[in-house]
Amino acid sequence: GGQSGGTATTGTDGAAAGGALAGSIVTDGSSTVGPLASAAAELFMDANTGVNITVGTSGTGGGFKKFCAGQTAISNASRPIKEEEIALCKAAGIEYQEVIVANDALTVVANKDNSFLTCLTVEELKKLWEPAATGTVMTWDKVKADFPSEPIKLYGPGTDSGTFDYFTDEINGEEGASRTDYSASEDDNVIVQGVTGDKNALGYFGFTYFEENADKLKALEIDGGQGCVAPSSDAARDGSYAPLSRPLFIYVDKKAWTRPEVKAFVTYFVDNDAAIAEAAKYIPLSEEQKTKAKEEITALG
Amino acid sequence: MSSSAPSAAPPRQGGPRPSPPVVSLRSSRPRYGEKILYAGLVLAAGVSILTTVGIVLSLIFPAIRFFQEVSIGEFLTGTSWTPRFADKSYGVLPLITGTMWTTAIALAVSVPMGLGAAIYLSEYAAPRVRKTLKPVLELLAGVPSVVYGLFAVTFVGPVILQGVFGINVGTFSVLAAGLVLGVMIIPTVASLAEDAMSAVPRSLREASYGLGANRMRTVLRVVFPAAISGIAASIVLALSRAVGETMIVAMAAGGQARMVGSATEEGQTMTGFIAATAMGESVQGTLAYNTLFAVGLTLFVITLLINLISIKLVNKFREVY
Amino acid sequence: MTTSTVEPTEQPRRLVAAANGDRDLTSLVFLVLLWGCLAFGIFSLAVLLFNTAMEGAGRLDAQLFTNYTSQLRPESAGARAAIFGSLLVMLTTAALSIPLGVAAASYLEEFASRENKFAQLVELNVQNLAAVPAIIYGMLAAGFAVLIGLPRNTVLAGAIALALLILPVIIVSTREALRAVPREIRQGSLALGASPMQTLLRQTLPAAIPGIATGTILALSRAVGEAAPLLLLGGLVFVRFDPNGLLSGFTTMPIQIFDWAGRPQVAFQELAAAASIVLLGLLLAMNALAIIIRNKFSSQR
Amino acid sequence: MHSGPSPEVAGGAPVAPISTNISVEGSHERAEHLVDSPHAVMTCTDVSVYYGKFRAVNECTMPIARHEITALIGPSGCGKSTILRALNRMNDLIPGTRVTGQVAFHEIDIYGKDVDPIEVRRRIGMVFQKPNPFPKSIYDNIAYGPRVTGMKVASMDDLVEESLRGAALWDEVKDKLKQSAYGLSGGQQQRLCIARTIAVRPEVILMDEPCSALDPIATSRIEDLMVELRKQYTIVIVTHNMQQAARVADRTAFFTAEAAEGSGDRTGHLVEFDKTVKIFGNPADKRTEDYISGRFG
Amino acid sequence: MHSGPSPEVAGGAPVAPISTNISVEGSHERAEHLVDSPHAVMTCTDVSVYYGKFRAVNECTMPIARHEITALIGPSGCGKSTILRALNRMNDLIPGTRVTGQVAFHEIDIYGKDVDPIEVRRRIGMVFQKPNPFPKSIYDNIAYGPRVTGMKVASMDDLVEESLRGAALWDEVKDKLKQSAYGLSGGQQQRLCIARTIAVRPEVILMDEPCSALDPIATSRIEDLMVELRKQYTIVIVTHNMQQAARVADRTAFFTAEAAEGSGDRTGHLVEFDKTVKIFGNPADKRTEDYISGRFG
Ligand SMILES: Nc1ncnc2c1ncn2[C@@H]1O[C@H](COP(=O)(O)OP(=O)(O)OP(=O)(O)O)[C@@H](O)[C@H]1O
Ligand SMILES: Nc1ncnc2c1ncn2[C@@H]1O[C@H](COP(=O)(O)OP(=O)(O)OP(=O)(O)O)[C@@H](O)[C@H]1O
Ligand SMILES: [Mg+2]
Ligand SMILES: [Mg+2]
Repeated sequence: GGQSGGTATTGTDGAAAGGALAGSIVTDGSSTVGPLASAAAELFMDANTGVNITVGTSGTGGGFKKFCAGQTAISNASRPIKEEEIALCKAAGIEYQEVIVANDALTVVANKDNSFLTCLTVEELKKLWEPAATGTVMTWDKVKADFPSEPIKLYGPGTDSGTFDYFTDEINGEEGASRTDYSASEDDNVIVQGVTGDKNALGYFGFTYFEENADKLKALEIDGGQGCVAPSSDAARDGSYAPLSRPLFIYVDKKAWTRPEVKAFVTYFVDNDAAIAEAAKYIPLSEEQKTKAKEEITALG
Repeated sequence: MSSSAPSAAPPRQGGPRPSPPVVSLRSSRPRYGEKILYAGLVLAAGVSILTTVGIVLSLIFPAIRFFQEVSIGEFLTGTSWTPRFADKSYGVLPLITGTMWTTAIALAVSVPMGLGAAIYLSEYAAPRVRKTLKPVLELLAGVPSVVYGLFAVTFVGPVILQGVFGINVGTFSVLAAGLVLGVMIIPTVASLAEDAMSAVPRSLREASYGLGANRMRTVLRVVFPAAISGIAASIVLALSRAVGETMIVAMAAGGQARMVGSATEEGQTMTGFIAATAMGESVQGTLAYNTLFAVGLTLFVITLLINLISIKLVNKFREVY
Repeated sequence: MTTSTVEPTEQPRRLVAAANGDRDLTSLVFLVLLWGCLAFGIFSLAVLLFNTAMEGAGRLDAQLFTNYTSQLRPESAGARAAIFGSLLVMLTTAALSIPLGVAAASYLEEFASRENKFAQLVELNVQNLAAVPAIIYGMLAAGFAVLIGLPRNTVLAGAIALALLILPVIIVSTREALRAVPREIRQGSLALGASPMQTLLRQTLPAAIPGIATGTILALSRAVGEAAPLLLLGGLVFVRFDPNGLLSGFTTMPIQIFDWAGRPQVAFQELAAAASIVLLGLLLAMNALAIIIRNKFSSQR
Repeated sequence: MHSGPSPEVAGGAPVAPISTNISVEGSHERAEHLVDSPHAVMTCTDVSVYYGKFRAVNECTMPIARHEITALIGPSGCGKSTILRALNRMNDLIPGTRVTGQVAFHEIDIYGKDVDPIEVRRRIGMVFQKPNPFPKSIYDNIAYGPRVTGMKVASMDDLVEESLRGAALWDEVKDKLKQSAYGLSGGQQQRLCIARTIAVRPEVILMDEPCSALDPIATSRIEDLMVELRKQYTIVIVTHNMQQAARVADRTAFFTAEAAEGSGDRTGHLVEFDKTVKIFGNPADKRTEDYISGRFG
Repeated sequence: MHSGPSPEVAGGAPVAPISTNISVEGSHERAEHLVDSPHAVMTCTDVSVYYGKFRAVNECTMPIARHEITALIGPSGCGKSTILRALNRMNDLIPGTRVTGQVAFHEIDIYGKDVDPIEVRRRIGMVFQKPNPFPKSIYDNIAYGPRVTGMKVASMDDLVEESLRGAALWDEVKDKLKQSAYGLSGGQQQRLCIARTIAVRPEVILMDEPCSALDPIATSRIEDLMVELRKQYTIVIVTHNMQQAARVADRTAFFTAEAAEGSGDRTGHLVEFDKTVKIFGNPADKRTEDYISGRFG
């Protein structure tokens, strides 16, 4: 392939320093991590004009498939690698290292004009979203007795998204366990529109989307057992916004790591994590997470 | 009149002479270049066979793995499609009903509109009008389906259907997707049908006019039947495009597989499902991921069947030349 | 000789149409319906263009063409990589599909007899492939790329998918165009001692060029606007460099638009609309070129 | 009617060139009855026809007499087909064609404002130079005209048979009426087209070299038929075959085309119009005489 | 050469029917010199032609004599065009056509194994019934043949002029050689096609009713040309015009088609082949006599 082996020039070893680096880095994977990786790539390329970084969003699964076939240097993932994928990489002789890069907080949103929804417990969310709710929990009073008897209108991400997997796992206790009678969309903007347009609507998606549309929507507080907590950077980082916050990762091919531009990019990503996350409206790493990330880089050699 | 002397040895004139009596009628030139070219043509024709074989192979192996776990009966008759939910079921009918609705609506728009436009352009419009309008219409086919998808979600659904006609559709509906899909394939019908009608010789039209037929009858009874194979081909192409179109339905029809009962409902189509899954989080090689190939194979077989039926139809309708 | 059952028409005093004119009610209704059909298509196009233009006008600036996409600065981001990517992919697709399609059509129409089993098989395949959905070609190209070890998200892989996709369209329209060339022309050429190949190259194909051009340009414009097969080849890609070869990574206009349209920031929505206008402009230019070619050749008749 | 081969030929002795032997066989008998100013079904007055800027025919004035056969003769490219097509507005179908002057049908200008060209073509039928059957069955080719013009027909089968008999085609096709007309030979196809036109019973029938693809036997049948048809219809025929004109036509119009000054374009015009016996026997114009005697070119 | 209008016609008195007046004008002078067993450039031996299952022509045997004009005559559908096309393998192009028997060209079977049909057609040219110019300029129409056959030509311009003159078209088109051939009238187009065939100088020229779209003047020029061309070429012509056959042909083949028992299909066959003076003067077969005297049908 033209890009994975295309290191024509030798760059200075070490961190992002000047424009002497050249080559191209192919990354692919989760569409949740995509914008963050893109932001990192963009900032990095601003400083290193000789390096071309592409960011694909084939999904975490699709990303690993290519990663384990040796076609990408870095795979973006919104979940840790799974057994099947580990086996795949192993079979192909691809060695890799997981690096934590940011946090995401799933945000449950309601219409701005909704008066009764401010905080939901995990149990209430489960009542609302569990498979058994399909066709039975159709009005809000079924979720909580003092809610009005208004019809429920639900929006959620497509079943093939990492957000869906994560939400169902955390709320309903099993990945993919969800009621089926809601409007699903791959396009989170549609969820924004749907919830904006209906007073009794509720939806969930990544924190970034909420940040961009904070003026149109109301983010609900979640009670994970320690009282109602609103989604925020701090709450996500310190773990108090539980259970709906999760870490995001990149996976680095150890062979690619020997290329100076890859080494420089990954190092840059972790070193400037706060700036990158802020620019991309993600939740940056906490201190412990940052230490962990640095250790992971060291493990790469 | 000129009558020459009986010609035992005709007088020769200037200029190139006729060939001398032949000894052989073999090629005077080897024409190797032509033989190579010919081989090239045959190879090019063979590419289509290779393509079909390639498609079948790339779909069938993962699909077989899928059907080792899910029975074909369940797949074809099940009315619930939840491969990514915890409570998994693999009935493809919801995807098929979604596809049927968007396709039917699209054809209901594009076939009459496309044929009407084709007839107008080929039989009524002055040459200059045709020269202007035909490319304009063809532009409709060139508008990227992504743009149509945006248009369906942000304009046709909320503004036209809800706003103007007061139809109670949600953000997604097979109606909005189908309508826009129909608009997109109007030129597919119109352009090919127009070409087919324009190819009908003028002498046939003149014969009809000469018998006192008016334009409408000439069009409907001479030109249209004479062009029927091209017209049928245009409709088939439109049908297969409607069934196979991905972006519009992925963006506008909905992301949730369900049995679609009416035009105002949302529903996922087969193509919409494939696109979503291909970009999704499923681990490759798993059952959930192989649904992609099972649905792809189904889609392939369905379009194949449509096509076989249409070939039959064309043969039946075509008036023998 | 003839004793007619039908007497010749009465002495006409009037030549104004009775029930059979072009101006009788049925004919007029028919004509109005035809107008309506044409107007519907054109009106839809106008609405679509207007709607897109209204949304995208604000970003239809030079930066759209000169800048790369940006995760961090949507206000000044551009579609440069996508424009170059679309052009390169289109050229590659044309270079693959036009010679193949015209050659295959020529073989079927001019050389293969009806009894030829191979030709029958080819014909059946072409008919069926014309009906195969675009997205399946994406699955095919993905499989093919894996087979030959070609990274999937390369210009070449994308062009192969699109070329195979439009090949049947080109074959079918080329055959129609060849068939429309009068038999007398072939006979005239052959009777002068031209070989069938010379007849094809010097008479039949040139005479069919307007038809071939029409079909080919329709097919290519379809390829340029197509996103689905490319999505299967590598998803959305964040690309900030010009594609520099057949093995280069790339993105195209439709994919870029699809990506932007799904972003939360309003600036990206606007960008998507503006890029749509550019894409439409590209198609307009292609169509204009086609018309010029067609007119040039048809005036030689 | 016909004698055997001429003894002159049999002897192989030189005979006079064919062009001097034109006999006005059929017409001469009628010639005495032909009035000098007949009742004109149609009249052309100063008719010029343009293709775009090119004037193909210039200011032609002639009557088409009722129940007669009028022949248009002249060299290739002189505009015979053009003027013929102007008589039933078939020219309308060629974009850029323009007709000036007046073509009257029963004293109504067929290019007048209220006139429906369809009605014109229904009443003034046409047979073309190249056979142009529809891609339909033989039966449907014949039935097409009556059907589309809403003709009231007692029995379509009878009408089809009658029309085919009229065109001397019945015996050859009676067993394959349902087969495609495209399976017929060129000559058969042309006769089918004639039958098709006869079937709608127009008042005037225009024929553009209707026999140029027919063999002599079929030609002579068609000629007989024309003579028969003139009892009920008025016929205008374009022909290259002067013998044919002489045999069947009551009146003959001779056209020629001369290059206009300066340009290479040749504009056709009417040289002489008269009774056939006069044209072939005693033409008034030198060019006519030259043409029919074969001296002209 | 031509006398004025015949006094008989001028007087309007009845004259003998045209069909008895066939003069073998050109041929009679040559007739005496025609040998009985000429050098045959081509020979058909038991040639039958099938369209699929339908046998259009049955077992035809005849020679085509060198430097002579051979005419094929007969009623419509008798297979004249079919046999003509079999002479240079133009039939190859109609799917399902099959030829049995032997067509020899200089004693080589043109349907033989090693024979290249392209070479056959290069040496045996063809002019068709319907004019079929290429959608190119007049000049390029003529130059096409020499170019594709790789003919060595000193000056293409001269060849074009010479060929156009030969087809009596030069004066009409010399100022518009670069214009499209489609702008010509039907007659002009056909003459262009003849010029085009002449340009490649084949050994044999097959003509399928080449004059059926030409006016008498152009026809007579072409006839003159044919007579001129036979000095160098061998010509086979299909014609409906018996006068034409009589005027130009050295030998004439008369075909007819009779319905086979049981089926409605008519199979054409050769009735009589002889010197033209013999065929028109003293035919051996009753059917020939009936046909040329117009009694046959
Ligand atoms: N559609 C057309 N557009 C332009 N010019 C034309 C058209 N049809 C005919 N002409 C020209 O008009 C002139 C008269 O043509 P027309 O066909 O009427 O002649 P004609 O007497 O019927 O000849 P022919 O005997 O060859 O059929 C010719 O010079 C011809 O080139
Ligand atoms: N391509 C074909 N397929 C099937 N039958 C054909 C084909 N061409 C001709 N025929 C048939 O073969 C027979 C001979 O046709 P052909 O054209 O040779 O006759 P012809 O003598 O040239 O007639 P004409 O004088 O009308 O041109 C006719 O019955 C005709 O219907
Ligand atoms: Mg004419
Ligand atoms: Mg013939």
